[in-house]
Amino acid sequence: MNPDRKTYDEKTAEALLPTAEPLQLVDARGARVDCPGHELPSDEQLVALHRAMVLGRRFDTQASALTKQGSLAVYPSSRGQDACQVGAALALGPKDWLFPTYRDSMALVAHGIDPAEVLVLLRGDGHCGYDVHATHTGPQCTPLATNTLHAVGLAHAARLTGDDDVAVLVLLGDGATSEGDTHEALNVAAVYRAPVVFLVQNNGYAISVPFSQQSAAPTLAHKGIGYGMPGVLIDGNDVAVVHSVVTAALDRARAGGGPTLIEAVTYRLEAHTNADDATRYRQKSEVADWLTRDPVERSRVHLRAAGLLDDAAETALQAEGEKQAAALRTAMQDEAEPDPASLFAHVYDKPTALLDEQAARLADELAEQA
Amino acid sequence: MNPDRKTYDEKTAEALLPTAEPLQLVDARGARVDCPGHELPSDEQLVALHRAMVLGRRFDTQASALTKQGSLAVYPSSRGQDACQVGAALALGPKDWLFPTYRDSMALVAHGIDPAEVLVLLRGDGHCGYDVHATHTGPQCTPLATNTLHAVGLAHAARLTGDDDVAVLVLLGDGATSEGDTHEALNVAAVYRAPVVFLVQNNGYAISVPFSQQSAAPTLAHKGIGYGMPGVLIDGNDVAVVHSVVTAALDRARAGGGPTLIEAVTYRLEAHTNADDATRYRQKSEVADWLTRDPVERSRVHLRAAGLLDDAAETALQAEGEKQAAALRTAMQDEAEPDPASLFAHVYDKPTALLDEQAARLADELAEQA
Amino acid sequence: MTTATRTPSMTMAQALNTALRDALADDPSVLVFGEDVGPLGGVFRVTDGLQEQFGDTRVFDTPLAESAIVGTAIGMAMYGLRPVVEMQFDAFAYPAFEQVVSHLAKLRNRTRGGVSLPIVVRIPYGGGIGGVEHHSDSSEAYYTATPGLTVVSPGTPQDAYTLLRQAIACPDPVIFLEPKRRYWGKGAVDVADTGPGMDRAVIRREGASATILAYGPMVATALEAAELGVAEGYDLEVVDLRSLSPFDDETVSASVRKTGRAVVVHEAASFGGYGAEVAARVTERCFHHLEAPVARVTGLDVPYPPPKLEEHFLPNPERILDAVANLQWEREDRA
Amino acid sequence: MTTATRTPSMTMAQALNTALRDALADDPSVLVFGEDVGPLGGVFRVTDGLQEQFGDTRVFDTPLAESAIVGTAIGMAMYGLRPVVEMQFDAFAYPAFEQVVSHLAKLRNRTRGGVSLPIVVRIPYGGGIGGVEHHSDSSEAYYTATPGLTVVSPGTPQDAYTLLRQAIACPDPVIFLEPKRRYWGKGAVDVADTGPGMDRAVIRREGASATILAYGPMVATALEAAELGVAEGYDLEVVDLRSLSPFDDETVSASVRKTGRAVVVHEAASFGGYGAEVAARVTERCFHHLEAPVARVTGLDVPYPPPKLEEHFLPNPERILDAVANLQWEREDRA
Ligand SMILES: Cc1ncc(C[n+]2csc(CCOP(=O)(O)OP(=O)(O)O)c2C)c(N)n1
Ligand SMILES: Cc1ncc(C[n+]2csc(CCOP(=O)(O)OP(=O)(O)O)c2C)c(N)n1
Ligand SMILES: [Mg+2]
Ligand SMILES: [Mg+2]
Repeated sequence: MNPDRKTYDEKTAEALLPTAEPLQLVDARGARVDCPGHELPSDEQLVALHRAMVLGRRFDTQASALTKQGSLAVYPSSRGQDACQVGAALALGPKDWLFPTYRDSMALVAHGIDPAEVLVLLRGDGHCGYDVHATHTGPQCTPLATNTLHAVGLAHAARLTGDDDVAVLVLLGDGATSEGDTHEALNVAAVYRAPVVFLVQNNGYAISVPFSQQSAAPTLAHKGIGYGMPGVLIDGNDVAVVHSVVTAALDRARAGGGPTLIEAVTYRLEAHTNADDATRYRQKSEVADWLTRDPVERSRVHLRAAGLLDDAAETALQAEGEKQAAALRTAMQDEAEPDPASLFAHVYDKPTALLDEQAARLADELAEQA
Repeated sequence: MNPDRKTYDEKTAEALLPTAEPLQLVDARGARVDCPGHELPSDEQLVALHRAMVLGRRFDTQASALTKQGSLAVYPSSRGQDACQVGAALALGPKDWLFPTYRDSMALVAHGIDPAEVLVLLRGDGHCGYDVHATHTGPQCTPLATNTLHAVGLAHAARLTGDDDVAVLVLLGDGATSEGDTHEALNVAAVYRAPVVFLVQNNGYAISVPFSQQSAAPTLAHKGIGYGMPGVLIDGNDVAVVHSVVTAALDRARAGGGPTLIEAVTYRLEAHTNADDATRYRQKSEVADWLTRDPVERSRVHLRAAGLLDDAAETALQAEGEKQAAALRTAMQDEAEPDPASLFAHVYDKPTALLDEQAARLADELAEQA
Repeated sequence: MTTATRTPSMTMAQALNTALRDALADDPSVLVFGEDVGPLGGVFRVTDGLQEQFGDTRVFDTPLAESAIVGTAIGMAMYGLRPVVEMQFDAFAYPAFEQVVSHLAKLRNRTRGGVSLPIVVRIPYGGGIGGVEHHSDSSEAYYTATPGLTVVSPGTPQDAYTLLRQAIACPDPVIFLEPKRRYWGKGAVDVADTGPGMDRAVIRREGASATILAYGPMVATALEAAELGVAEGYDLEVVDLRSLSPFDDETVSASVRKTGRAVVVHEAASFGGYGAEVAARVTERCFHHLEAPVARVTGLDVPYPPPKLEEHFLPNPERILDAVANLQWEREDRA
Repeated sequence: MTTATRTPSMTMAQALNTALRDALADDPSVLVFGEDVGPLGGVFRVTDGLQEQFGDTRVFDTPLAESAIVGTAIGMAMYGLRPVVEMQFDAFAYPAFEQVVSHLAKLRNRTRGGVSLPIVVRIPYGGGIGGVEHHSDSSEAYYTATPGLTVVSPGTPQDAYTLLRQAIACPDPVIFLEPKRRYWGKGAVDVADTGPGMDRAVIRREGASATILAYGPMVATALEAAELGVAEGYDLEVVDLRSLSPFDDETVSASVRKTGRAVVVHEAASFGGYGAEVAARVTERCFHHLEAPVARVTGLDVPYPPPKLEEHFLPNPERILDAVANLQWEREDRA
């Protein structure tokens, strides 16, 4: 009736709505389930996904242990979200970019970033341990939801530049969806048809605040239609479906199909960080319940049943994990302190007179102390 | 599958979606149309709505004329949005609150605020000309979307206080829906089940930016489901449906049913403000097209056909409009300048020493100049 | 001061918690809300036990949206309530900046006194706790540069209690900056001690050589410097500003006129920092009493560094004493 | 300077438009976007005709979301583009504050130099145009207090051109503050004149009695005061700061040491305003050359008033000359 508004097709609009139940390819007992329109990753991919989860889990356990020993300033574990982290990271194409949060250490490791570099932020050595351009990975983002806009901007830039082999994946939590930036990012992405995929890991909590106090929506995936993009609801503990759906969304983005919002239903098995006391706000029984849906175990059962994993392979995998953990422990023993002069190095392209003054003063101070 | 997420009922969720076509009770030719679930306002209400539109339109024309003559600093006309402004304002109950924007002068006049007080902001005499508490009306809001949060807060406060006879109506434009604050307001309102109604007047433009560059959503009303609140799409040039739907939403809010998002499809017939040049970004033919859907004329035709309006009543109404316009012109001739001392009066509850100093200095300056 | 109300040893976090508890008990219009302030009791436990005691309509968790927290507080205050809201960390108050600057600070003025906003925005600020990036900003200059805001920061547990009660009672919006590194510092708290006005500075240590002007996290550091300074022959006066805006010119100017020398200390970067205002106004008022320009001892002019470098960033007693030593004691004319 | 490139009379808005046009023409990675910058050409017509000339992939309207404008610019710069974004008015940049402070200012530092953000954020600022509330804020102090940002403001059409070209070429993010009341002021613009560095102040008028320090909208006001001051017997030097951060101490200190007196002028409120930094650092560097404390002539410490009161709020030549007259010319010791 308004000649100026885009008339919309009801069918097309309805297609943007999520399914009633989260999509699954492998159920909690490790059994293959039917999921029309979504393909099970290849055997090779399934094995690779499993391997990355086992290594990711081992990395996460090691990082938690290092934190208890005082080696890290803080560590937000992603245990329980292994399938999201790994399924998403392994879906990235060679030119794609990833915009993670503080929670996504496992995804970064699965993405091929050196575990020690991943931990630079959390160890307190620097703000970002890896090379953003070389890894095509934004810094681990702490101000919630702000990374969504960076992702959209980069995706739009790629499109404007004519690089149709680039898509962008941004990770965020259920809590972050409440921030204004998430909304602005979703809206702008849809208007620009930017090649970006939003993967919300709904782990049930924003620190202590349960999802029921975060949103009254049927699901977060129901937000998609309000931006004119598909909203997809998936089982975030099924690495097969995470990988399959994220891959399809990235493909679609690269092909010019625009952005996708994916909500992966999962659970944070550990406290928010080592500094948090989760007993204040959730029942042990709830955690126990989710342990029965452990994503790594699910994948293991599925692969064993499918004949893609045997005792030897499992042993080898475990050994690989141990080796990696040992390497990480060694790396973390490096007591080298960051150079105080580095404080002034990258505030501006060239230090200002003011910074030169302060650098000289600090150098004098340190010389006196020495 | 997640025991901790609110399981949702598909049917209930679907009910949150808007209709495919904007709801109408009276079509563009003034004919009554069927609209299941929505009642035509009573004859008395229809006459009152029409009267308020005629007066509102006359007020708007007068304000535009005063601006041309230099009496107002700036005036954003709401011509064309008369049905939204009036239908919404007259839906308010005695204890309800209204949170308007700079665009909503007609709504304020219809709400019973003295036209001269409505224009204080735009004349440059003060920031807000009316008594917020006495009128239950927030100041005309310029920072887009920020008023949505005030509305939600006030609504929630009423609920916490146990005042179940209070609902809140907040007005915003299509452009404002892109701001983060709108999102945060919708989300928080739904989580708190705050008694608030969001009425988006989608007038096709945010200054020069057409709706197609503002959102890729099928309609803005499709955003409702993503927050867990009903999204209702209505014909914003049909005062009957605006009044009926807003009234129902406010009733629902007061009854504890939670918030509603309403998108009213309408059109801004004038430029953004007197300072804007709309020929830079839209065709005259588009405006001409919308003139055929004039909300005041539609109501007139409908009332005449229904026997609720005759020549005498029309003449009387016009005379009332002229009288009101003349009174406004007289009020605007008041050349009294605001008192410079008032600059310092309400920065804090009690002026600080710094402000006292500055006030004394200014008084000295003015005394010297006198 | 009665011994009955005196609790000899309370951390600053406990003092704040007690202030909130007492305010909630005394005035049914007081509300406490923010992220994780409910069952968790806040990430610093400042709201510990409050929801349990007062119920979840008076103390509640919000969705994760800071602009919404401040924006809804404004609407609630318009309805007659007195919200006390928490921003989880300094840098996470920035999403609320528009609501703070364009509404919270201005609404009384914009409505010619019609609407008052008795809202307290609590912000744990500053560094020194080994927090990763965005968890250690000293953001006071953004607020003190905004007319309409009242900005206070306690330096002791007693002031944490007293100032927070006064801030909650205040008819104007108050930005309440909590020095997070001092949350665990203990001190005597007398809940009956109403202290000087919320807008007054106090002299924490009397001295004759020079005046150290500090607030929030740096009060303890300044006092430490003063103690160390004794051995170096300085008798330093330490003024705790308490109220950053408005500024207590009377107390500060009197001290600086007495000593003739001043150092202002804060964790924030120097350029455009709050210390510039302090230096400028002290100089305006005490110019002919000053033996040397007012010195500034501040954080470095860089983004807050990672934990392992923060000791180099932050002011410390040694840097304060260095600045004191440079206050032209020989009166050579060297500019 | 060739006459070929000299356009005798251009408004500041036209000079900015020309700078954008030339930058777009010279460098394909430059993009211009924001609200209403496309077909409308911006509410001040600074982007007039640019979309027509360069197409809507290089010059485009965004949805109405300032945080998104800055946030996406950051992502675009990470991909190698050079966004020049417009905030429609000063107060409407506040929604982007978190992106500006936590990312724009810090990302180079946070990535140890790995990511540079050559982004220009254009902000029309200040008053004097009869704008209704939220359209006249002088918000510079928020940016100058943030390490990592470069903040400049032109006072003349020539500088509007030169500084904007330099800002676009700069590898660091630049907050580019456009004095909206001067958009229609005309002046000669030589597009080949590369001027001094973007970080340098310039002396707009030489004088011996006192130094007036101004920037952006107040440069013209200061020059007017200097002309009027002649009749009162003052020979005033006017320094146009141009770069608010970093600060050109060399030029400013040399001037103040020469004249022995200084007045800093800005539209923003005095308390915590940028003038405090100027006064503080000038005093630190020129203490023994100063005959009087550095004076500040500023907007009042109130929210920006409605149009009919703004003349009382804003600094004007008379207030500047009053401040000059109070610079203790008799050298009485009165503090
Ligand atoms: C803007 C902002 N506000 C507050 C915080 C403090 N904070 C850190 S993590 C967190 C909860 C985030 O929840 P969610 O988005 O669900 O992610 P999760 O931690 O569950 O992975 C909060 C409130 C922050 N980092 N940024
Ligand atoms: C936060 C903010 N950004 C930008 C502006 C400048 N501005 C004023 S009105 C307007 C367009 C608003 O469009 P819409 O919300 O559709 O309302 P309409 O004017 O059509 O009623 C813009 C961009 C503003 N007032 N506030
Ligand atoms: Mg979460
Ligand atoms: Mg509009």
